[in-house]
Amino acid sequence: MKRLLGVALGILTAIGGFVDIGDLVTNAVVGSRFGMSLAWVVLVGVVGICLFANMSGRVAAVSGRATFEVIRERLGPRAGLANLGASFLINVMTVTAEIGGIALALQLASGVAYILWVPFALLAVWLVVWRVKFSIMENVTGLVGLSLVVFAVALFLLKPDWGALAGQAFSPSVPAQEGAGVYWYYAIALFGAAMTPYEVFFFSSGAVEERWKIKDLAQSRLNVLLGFPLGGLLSIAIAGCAAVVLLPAGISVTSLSQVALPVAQAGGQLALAVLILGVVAATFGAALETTLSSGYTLAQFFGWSWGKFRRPAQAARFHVSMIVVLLAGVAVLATGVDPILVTEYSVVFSAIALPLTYLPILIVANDPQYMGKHVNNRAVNIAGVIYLFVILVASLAAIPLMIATGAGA
Amino acid sequence: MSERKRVQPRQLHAAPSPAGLVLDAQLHLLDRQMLDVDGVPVTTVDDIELSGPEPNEEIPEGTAPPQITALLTGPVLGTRIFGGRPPSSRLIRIPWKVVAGVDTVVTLGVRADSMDASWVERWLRNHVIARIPGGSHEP
Amino acid sequence: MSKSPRFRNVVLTLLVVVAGVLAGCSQQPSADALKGPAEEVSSAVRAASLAVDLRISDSTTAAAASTAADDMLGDVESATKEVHALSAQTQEERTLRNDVLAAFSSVSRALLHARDALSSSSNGPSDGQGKAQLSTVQGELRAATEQLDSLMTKAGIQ
Amino acid sequence: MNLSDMLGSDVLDGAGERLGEVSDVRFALDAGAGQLLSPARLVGIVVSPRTASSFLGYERQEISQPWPVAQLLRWRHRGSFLVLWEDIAVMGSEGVRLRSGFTAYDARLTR
Repeated sequence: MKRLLGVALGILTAIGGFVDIGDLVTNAVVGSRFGMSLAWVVLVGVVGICLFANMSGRVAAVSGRATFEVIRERLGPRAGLANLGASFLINVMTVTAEIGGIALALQLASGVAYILWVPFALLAVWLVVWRVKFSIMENVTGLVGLSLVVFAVALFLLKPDWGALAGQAFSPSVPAQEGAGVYWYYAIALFGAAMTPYEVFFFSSGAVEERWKIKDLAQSRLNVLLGFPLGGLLSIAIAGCAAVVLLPAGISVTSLSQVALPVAQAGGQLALAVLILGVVAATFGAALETTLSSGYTLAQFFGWSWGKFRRPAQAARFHVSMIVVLLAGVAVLATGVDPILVTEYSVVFSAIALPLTYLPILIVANDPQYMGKHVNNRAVNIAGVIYLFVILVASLAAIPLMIATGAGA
Repeated sequence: MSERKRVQPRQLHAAPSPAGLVLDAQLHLLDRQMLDVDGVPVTTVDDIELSGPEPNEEIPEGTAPPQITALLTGPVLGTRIFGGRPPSSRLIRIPWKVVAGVDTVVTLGVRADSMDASWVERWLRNHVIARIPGGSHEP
Repeated sequence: MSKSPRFRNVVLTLLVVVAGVLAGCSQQPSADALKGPAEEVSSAVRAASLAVDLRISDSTTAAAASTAADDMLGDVESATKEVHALSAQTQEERTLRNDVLAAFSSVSRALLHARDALSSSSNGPSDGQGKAQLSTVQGELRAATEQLDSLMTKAGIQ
Repeated sequence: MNLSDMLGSDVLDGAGERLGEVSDVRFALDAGAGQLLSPARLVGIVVSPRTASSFLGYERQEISQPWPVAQLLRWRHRGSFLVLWEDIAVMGSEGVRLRSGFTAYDARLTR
C-alpha cells in the first residue's frame, strides 16, 4: 500500500512538475493563433523528454554522476565551457521568466502590479532553496501544480466541437492568416518548451540528491513514462482552451491574463482561483528547479561540492552561485522587460542549446565503464539517434527562422 | 596541418599488456571529478603534472619512464581552454600520493578541507554562507 | 571649374543613396506596415471586451479582469509607438496613419475606462450601479472595435 | 612537463616525417602494496593520424553504440597507434620525435 502511494505520488508530482511558464505561455500563444495544428509538436517533445530524462536518470542512478559532470568529462573543457555558457544563460533567462510568472499570477489574484510581487517571489524561492528538504520541495510544488488540470476540465466544460479540434490536430496545416515560417518558428518554440535542457540537469541531479539506486529505476521510469505524457496532455489542453475561445474571437495571446480568460469563461471564479493556484505552484516549482539547475551545472562543471542534501556551509560555492543567479534574474525584471517576452525567447534558445546537452548523455549511456550492464538497449539507441537528428535540425533552424519571422510577430 | 605529408606505419603489433591498471590520461583522468575521503567533491582534474622528460632534450635510451607527480587544478583550466600557461606558483597541485583510486571519479585519501584546492570554498563558507542564518543547519 | 559640378554630382548621388537607405529603414505607413500593430490592437480590444463580459456574468474576479484590461492597455501603447515611428511620405499615407492613430486612441480611451470600471467593481455585479457602468464601458469597447474594424477593411488590412 | 603540453603536439618519426598528433598518453599502475595507489608510469603515447581530439576513445574500446556516432568517431580516428616510451627520442615544443625504427602497436585497450 505504501509502495503504491509512493508510485502515485511520483506520477502526480511528475504531471504537476511538467508544466512551467514556458509551456503555459507557448501553448496558449500557439492555441490562440494556430488552433490545435501544432499539437503534434507537443507529442514529439514529450516522447523526447521521456527518452532523455529517463536516460540521464539511469546514468545518475547507476554511476552516481549527474549530467553536467558527464558533459565536462566527455566534451572536454572547451566544448564543455561553450555548453556551460549557453545552458547557464538559458537557465538565468528561465529563472527570470519563472519568477516573473509567479509575480504575474499573483497580480492576477490581487490586482496589485506584478513588479511589486517580484521581491516577494525572489525571497520565497531563495528561502526554499536555502532551507527546505529536496523531497518536500518536489512533492509540494508538484502536487499543488496538479491544479492546472483545471485547463482540461475547462476544455470539457466549454463543450467544443471535438471533431473539429481533432481534425486540426491530426491533419495539421498552416492557418491561412499565418505564414509557414511563423508556423515552424512556433513549432521549434513548443519543442524547446517541452524539452528544456534544465529538466534533464535537474532530473539527473535530483537522482543524485535523492540517492537513487538501480532498484529505484523502475519507479523513476514509471514516473517519467506516465507523468510526463500526462503533463503533455495538460499542455495540449492549454492550447485547446485558447483554440476554442480565443482563436474564434480574434484574440492572440500576449499576456498571462489572457490565458486565464477561457478558464474563467468555462468554470467561473472557482476555476479561476484553482488556475491561479496552479500557475503559482507550477512557476514556483519551476523557479526552484531552474535556480537549482544553474547551481548544479556550474558546480558539476568545475567540480564543486553541491546538493541540497548537504548543509549550505558544505556547498558554499553552489549556494553563492544560486543567490547570484536569483539576483541577476530579478535585476533583469527590474528593467521592466515583459516576463512573457523573456519566456518566449528562453524556449527558443533552449531549442538551440539542446544538441550539446543530449549528445553526451547518449554517449555515456552506452559506456560500460559508467553503466556496467545497464547500457542502452538497441531500441533506446535508435530512438536517441533519431531524436538527436531532430534536435539538431531544430537547433540549426531556430536562429534563421527567428530572424526571418521577427521572432514570430 | 593536414596539408603536410604524413607517413603511416606499415603494420601494427599487438601491444604488450602491463600487469596493473592501464589508464589513458585523456580518456580516464582528465576532466574527471575528484572526491575526497568522505565523498565530498573537491574539484576536477584540469591537468596532470609529470616527472619528466625535460622539454626539447634528447632522451637517452634506457631512461626510466616519467611518472605522474600531481593532478593540477585551478587557473590551468583557463589555459587549457584559451591557451598559454599559468605561472607555476598559481597552480594548485594534488600530489599523486594522496590519490586513492581511479574510476569514473578520482578518489582522494584525504579530507577536502585540508587541501589548497578548496580555499575558495572555505573562504565563501566563512565569509558569506556562515553569516546567513541557517547556513550550517541540516537541510 | 570643371571638377566642381562633377563633385556636386557625386555628393548628390551619395545623398540620394543615403536618403534611400534611410527611407528604407523608417518604413512608410503602408497597409503592410500597419498590419502588425492594427492586429495587435484589434486582439487587445477584443480580449478586454471578453473580460468585461465575464465580469458582468460574474465569471471572473475584479482583480483578474482589471489586470487583463491593464495588460491590453500596454499592448495598445506599444502598437501606438510602433505606428508613430512610421514616417508618412504622401498625403494619402499621412491620412491613413492619422486615421489608424485615431482609432487606436479611442480603443485606448475605452480600455482606460474599462480598467477603471473593472477595478472598482469589486462589490460584485449585484451592485446595480457597477453593472450599469460595466455595460456602458462594454458599449464603448464595442464602438472602438467597430471603428478599428471598418478602418482595417477600408485600408485593406486583413 | 604537463600533460596538456604533450596532447595535440605533432609526432615525427626518426627521419622527421610527420606521423600525426598525440591524441592521448597511456599510463600503467603497477600493482603495489598500500592503501593508496602505486605510482603511475608513462607507458607510451597514442598517435592519431588525423585529429588530436581524443574524442571519447571510441577508437580504442569495443563500444559500437550508438550507431552511427560511434562509427563516425572511430572512422575519424582510424589508423591510431601506440608508441612506447622506449621509442620516444625527444618531447618538446616542436612536438614529439620518435627513434628511428620505432614500433607501432595496436592502440586498443583491453579490459
